[in-house]
Amino acid sequence: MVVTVSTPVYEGPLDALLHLVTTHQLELYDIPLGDVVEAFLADMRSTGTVDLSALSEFLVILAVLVELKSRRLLPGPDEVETDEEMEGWEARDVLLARLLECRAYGAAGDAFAVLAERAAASVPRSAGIDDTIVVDPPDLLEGVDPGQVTQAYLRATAPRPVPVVDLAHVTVDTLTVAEAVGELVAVLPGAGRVSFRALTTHLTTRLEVIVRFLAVLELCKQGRVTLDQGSTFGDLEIAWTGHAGTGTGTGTGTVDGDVGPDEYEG
Amino acid sequence: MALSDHARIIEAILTAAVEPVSPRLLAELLEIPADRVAQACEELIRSCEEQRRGFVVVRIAGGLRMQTQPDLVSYIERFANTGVSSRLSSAALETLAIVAYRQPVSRAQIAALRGVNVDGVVRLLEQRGYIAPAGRAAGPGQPILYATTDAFLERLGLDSVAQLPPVEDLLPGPEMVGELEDRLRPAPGE
Amino acid sequence: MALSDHARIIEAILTAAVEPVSPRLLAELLEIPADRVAQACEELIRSCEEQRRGFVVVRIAGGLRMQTQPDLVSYIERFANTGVSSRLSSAALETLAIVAYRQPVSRAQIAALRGVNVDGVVRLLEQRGYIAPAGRAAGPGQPILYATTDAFLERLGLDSVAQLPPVEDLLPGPEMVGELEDRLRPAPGE
Repeated sequence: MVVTVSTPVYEGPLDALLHLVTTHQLELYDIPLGDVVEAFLADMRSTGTVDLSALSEFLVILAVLVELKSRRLLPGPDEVETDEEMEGWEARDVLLARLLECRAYGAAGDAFAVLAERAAASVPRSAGIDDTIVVDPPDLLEGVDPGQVTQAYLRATAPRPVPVVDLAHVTVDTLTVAEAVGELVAVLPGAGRVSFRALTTHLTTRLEVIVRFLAVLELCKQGRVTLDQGSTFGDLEIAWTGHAGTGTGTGTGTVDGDVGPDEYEG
Repeated sequence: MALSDHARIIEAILTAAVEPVSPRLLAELLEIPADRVAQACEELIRSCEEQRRGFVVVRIAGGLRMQTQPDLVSYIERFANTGVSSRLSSAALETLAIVAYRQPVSRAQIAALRGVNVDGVVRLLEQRGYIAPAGRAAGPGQPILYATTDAFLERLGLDSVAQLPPVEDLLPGPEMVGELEDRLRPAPGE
Repeated sequence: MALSDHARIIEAILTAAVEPVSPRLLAELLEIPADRVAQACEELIRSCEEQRRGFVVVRIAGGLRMQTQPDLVSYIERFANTGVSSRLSSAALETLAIVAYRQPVSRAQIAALRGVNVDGVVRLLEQRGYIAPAGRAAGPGQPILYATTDAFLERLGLDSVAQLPPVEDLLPGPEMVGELEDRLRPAPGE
């Protein structure tokens, strides 16, 4: 879906709006961003559906527009300390570069879809060699062992992926904070006062430790444990208070995708 | 001279076909009467001759088939014998594995498992002597069932297919595979 | 105009082939040098176009293949009773794009670019045969590096990855990047 907007000075795809503004063909000053939002919401209401990818695209583009416009409207950065300011901009540069790169790969993905569709319009010849022709078969199975046949069978019979809603943006780690909370609720009441370090010595990956830490914070929020840290970087002491909290169901969030185990691969 | 619309559609169908295609089916697909089909086929056959194509269109087993020019048979033999490739493609190996583990099995069943048309690959495997027909299934259409051959066992250094590594524990339960198969099995009439 | 001897032999071989045939194998079978093969292939491709054949000869995954005319796809679909091959999700396509343009590339590198965990998508693409491990990176953990496969090229109808749309065309224009950058950076005198 293409996000389109309609305002007194501009009508068309939002994408193109961003392009026009950044190439000075349109003065951002003249565009009431409120109207853009209104138009988008009206458009969404009229179609009656929520397209998540369109929505996120809209958010990204609008965020850039707001950013650009606020820079046009606000006075210069004289009062801000330069160092601090530059730091912010460097981070922004990285973000910008990443945004541009993502868009390029997104565009590549679209191009691939078009290519694949075009290629699918042709069926390759597959009849093979005429039966009348004598084939003195070279051993096609040379170097193939029974194990490879088994692997091929498993590959062939693996459940075929069914087209589903794209959940790639959701981390599907098996280890959730909720599970860690459950684990701690089972361990802590009998443990008295324990240090976080002691609780996590048996864990091997950073991710597992992080999940336990989030679980401890969750329990603290629920008032079921108290936390105490003697000094900076000191050991975190955890004590079970036993107060019934709001239940373990609140901590069902998974760990954020940015700390997926893959990050530690290399 | 360029082909007429009907002749080129027939040529396209024959390019995609693995078995001879009956004129009746062609008439149905093109939505034209039988005599127009015959006419278009004539045109196609003549055009292949006149332009000295590398293939011929022949009437065989009540249908039409595209096959290589008989006078070029020596090249095709060399091609076949040097091997399309010296190893089986992964598609061919997967098909062979399905036959090995589920024999006797029909083409439709293999296609259901692999999710793609397997006619060409089955033909290749049969031609190379790794699989062979082993009876027909009961039920509509009585499709040919395939099994692996002694040559297959020999090449893998096995005494019998029972010696293939077991797969049961690695698989999603047989019910699931069966169910998938049933769901994908073409309705009677295929 | 009738086909030359070399062109018709190549056409015959492609009629019998089930996979793209490399020009090198053609040169070997015909016992002619590579440039004569290229010439004969050109002639064959042109002749199919000029005579509006029902098939086309294309260069794909490093070889030549005979396949049905794309504009006759509706007839082929009716004939083969096939649906459109299952579509890839946009997440899968984007990941595939990253592998295609940055190969060889590790999962962690893909994940860093996409900003999400890509294990599932990478597994799916590997299972479908569009990408495959192509060595390991130096450095800690020695992660597996992935590259695209011939199956990927065939699925996209490409001869080689060099035919992919150039990255420059996909990136927002340099003026735009520059502008956006200037705008976001605090100007000295602003």
